[in-house]
Amino acid sequence: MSPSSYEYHYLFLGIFLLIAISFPLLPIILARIVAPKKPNPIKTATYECGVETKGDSWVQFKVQYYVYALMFVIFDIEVIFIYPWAVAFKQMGFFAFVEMVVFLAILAFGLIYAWKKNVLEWK
Amino acid sequence: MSAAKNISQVDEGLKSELQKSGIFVTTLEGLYNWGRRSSIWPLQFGLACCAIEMIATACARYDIDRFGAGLFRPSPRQADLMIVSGTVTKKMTPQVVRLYNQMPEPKYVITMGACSISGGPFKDGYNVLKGIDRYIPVDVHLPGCPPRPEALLHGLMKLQEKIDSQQIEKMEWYQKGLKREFPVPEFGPNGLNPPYNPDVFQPQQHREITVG
Amino acid sequence: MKTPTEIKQDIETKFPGTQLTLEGSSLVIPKEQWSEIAKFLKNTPEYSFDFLSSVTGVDYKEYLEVVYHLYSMEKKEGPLTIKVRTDCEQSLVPSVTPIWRSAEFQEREAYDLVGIHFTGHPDLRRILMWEGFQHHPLRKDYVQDEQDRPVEQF
Amino acid sequence: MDYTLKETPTLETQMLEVSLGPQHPSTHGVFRMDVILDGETIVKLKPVMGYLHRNHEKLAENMTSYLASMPYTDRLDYICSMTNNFAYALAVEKLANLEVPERAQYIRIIMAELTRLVNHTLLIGFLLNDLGAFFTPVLYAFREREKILDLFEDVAGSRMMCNYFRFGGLKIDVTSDFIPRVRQIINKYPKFLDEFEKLLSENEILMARCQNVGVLPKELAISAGVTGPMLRASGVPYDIRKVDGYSIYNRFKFRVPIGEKGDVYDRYYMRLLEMRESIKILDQAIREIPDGEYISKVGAAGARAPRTFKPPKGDAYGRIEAPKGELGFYLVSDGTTKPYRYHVRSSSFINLTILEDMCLGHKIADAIVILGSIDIVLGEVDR
Repeated sequence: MSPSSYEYHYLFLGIFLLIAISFPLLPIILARIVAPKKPNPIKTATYECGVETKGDSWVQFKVQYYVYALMFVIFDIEVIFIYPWAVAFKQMGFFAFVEMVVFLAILAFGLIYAWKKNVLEWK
Repeated sequence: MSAAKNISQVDEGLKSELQKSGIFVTTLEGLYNWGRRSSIWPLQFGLACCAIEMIATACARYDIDRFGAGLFRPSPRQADLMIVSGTVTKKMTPQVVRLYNQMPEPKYVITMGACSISGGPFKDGYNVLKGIDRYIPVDVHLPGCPPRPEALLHGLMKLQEKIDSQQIEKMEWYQKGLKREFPVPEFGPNGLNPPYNPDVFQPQQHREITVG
Repeated sequence: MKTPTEIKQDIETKFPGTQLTLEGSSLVIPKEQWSEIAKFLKNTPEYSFDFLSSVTGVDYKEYLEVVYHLYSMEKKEGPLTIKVRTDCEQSLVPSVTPIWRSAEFQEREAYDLVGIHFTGHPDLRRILMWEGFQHHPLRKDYVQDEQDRPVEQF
Repeated sequence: MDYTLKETPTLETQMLEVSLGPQHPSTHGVFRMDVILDGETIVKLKPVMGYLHRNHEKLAENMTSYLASMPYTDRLDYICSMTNNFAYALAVEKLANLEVPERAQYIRIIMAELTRLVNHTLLIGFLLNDLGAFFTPVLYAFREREKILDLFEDVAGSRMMCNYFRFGGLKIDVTSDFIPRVRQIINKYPKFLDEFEKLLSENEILMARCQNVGVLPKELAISAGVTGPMLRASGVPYDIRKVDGYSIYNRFKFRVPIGEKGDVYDRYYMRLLEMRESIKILDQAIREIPDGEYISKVGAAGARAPRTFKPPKGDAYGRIEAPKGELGFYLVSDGTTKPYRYHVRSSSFINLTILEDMCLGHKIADAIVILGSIDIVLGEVDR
């Protein structure tokens, strides 16, 4: 696999991915091996400011939480699409710019619709 | 427990030689204890007047951050040092013991101020617990009412010395069968029952002093 | 501000048949008429005692006493001390929380520490001690738990 | 068959019961609120206290003398120990009608106003801490507090627990360089206040989070016995320094700031304005302080031999304008050296009665800010 061959570039990406994944996983695995484990019923009880928990936490919470999270996910994905475009913005010329503006307009329309249905207000 | 010097098999002369050429030699224990000693995260847990002095220690003038202990964690899950700063009343004791139980294993307790050591000036009160060491093991007793911020820093240094001298094999939380659970007392009609935790606290026997 | 003696005459003319006694500068009111007199003191524009500063329960061994300190915020007038007495066993005193909201916590504390039951209080529970505590610690005859008692100086 | 899209019934949601318990970063000590939440808005809020009930009143009755419970008053409101001593000394002086010499009166006023500066600065620091500016404003506040605590330490021997007042005067006279140092602090304090105000008062987040939050109407404030900056923020001009004119407050010219709406922003701004008024009082007090006795002859006898100090039979109620509100001591003496009944009317305890009324309908995050604006200290709440 000569340095200029096609796969070589992906090798770099592979190593980078490997390190990225090992950063979170390594401490977790290390902690699971090395950390002392002395569970007891009081320790594993849920912590609520020092007192026993009253009432159960599996309640029907308001639907607004769910809708708010949904709105966030939509616009988070939108940002992910903008990143690669922003990186190669210079080389791609005017056409890619117009295409991105159309993409943003469609999503902006969705935001206006949500705004009018006042999903964003928190009653 | 006397703070034994950090016994490492490498002799000092060789160590200082290598250090000159930039090579640092230490035992795994030395590294392990140095890591834990320099990053103790105290539990954000102020009871009374000593809490204000603890915050003053965390502030700019006395700066507990120089010892790595500046990050006060509100939740016991991420704390490894509980500074009991203030009067522990009988109504608060179950909460304190439950918080201590909920802290992950290498955990230490500093009883800051005379109140948490032995009830302090409020000892004769009907609602005051005569010292938190009746229910949980305490590592450093820090007298004073309130102890000055420098005294709290001194207490923290004493705790760091204690951590330095711990051997990995002999630490309690690594022993196999050891039960590290401290039962939470309940509220009785008169006070707390049980009045103290037998395997942590032995009341002094009132010896009759015969004169002459 | 009118002196306590004038207030005493004024109340006696307003509520015939009540025996008020004057102790020093404080007014002792029988507990039966206490809530009407309290409303009277608060609402008449001439007194307008709209600020109840402090409620204290005191145990005088033969009887229990509740001491009220009343001020007028509009007229910025000084304290009128009112004492209401009740026996030790039943210890019932009409509550003034509907009249002055500031009495809500203080009456609960007086109930908790001295054991005076306030009839008509929205939720009379213990405020400082835990629910299961069986005694009223500020009573003179309260004996502390064995391990709590101060060590006898020899 | 026509198909009508009915208004879908709002999904049936249950209430979540949460306890903002004794160990919580923003309850200013061990104070617990049992909150019932519908989503984020508060439906019911029950304060639970007593976690720091240290039996101050029972201990005072078993103490050997009146003076013996003076150091205990430091631990009542442990941020402003000088004003606690002031209130207790005033109550006993009213009980035993002792005279206090001129110089002692001036030094008492200076100490009380310095404590007010400390308390209000700390309050703004902790209020911003509750608002989310974690610990930066507290660092500024504690930097100023350290300077004033150095003064207390020189004069009274201890930073926080001063135990400096005696019945009829003070324990000891101030050091010679005390007055110049107080002048130094006063000259620099307005600059610090301007810096604080420039940072905070026009800050959009603070204004958005504090305005129209926890509004306290005037009538409810008066009927609930709320006193201090909270009461004046709701528009009631009631300051015990002006109403009672105790000690020698009538000699000083200072204004009492009044708020309009009584929301959290008014209460925050009230403390800033009160600090400027305290600086004015301190300024006048330093210029006019006379020489002379620091404790009256009768008081000195009592201070030196506290066990023989027997006030006459009877009862007395002395109150002062503590930084948090009206702090009163009700003492019943039966002629012996021990008080028969010793009751502390603490301002934080009574200011909490309307905590639920202010928090209903707000979000859970606003309840934390409202509690922060009430400025409670648990030593005084639970006594």
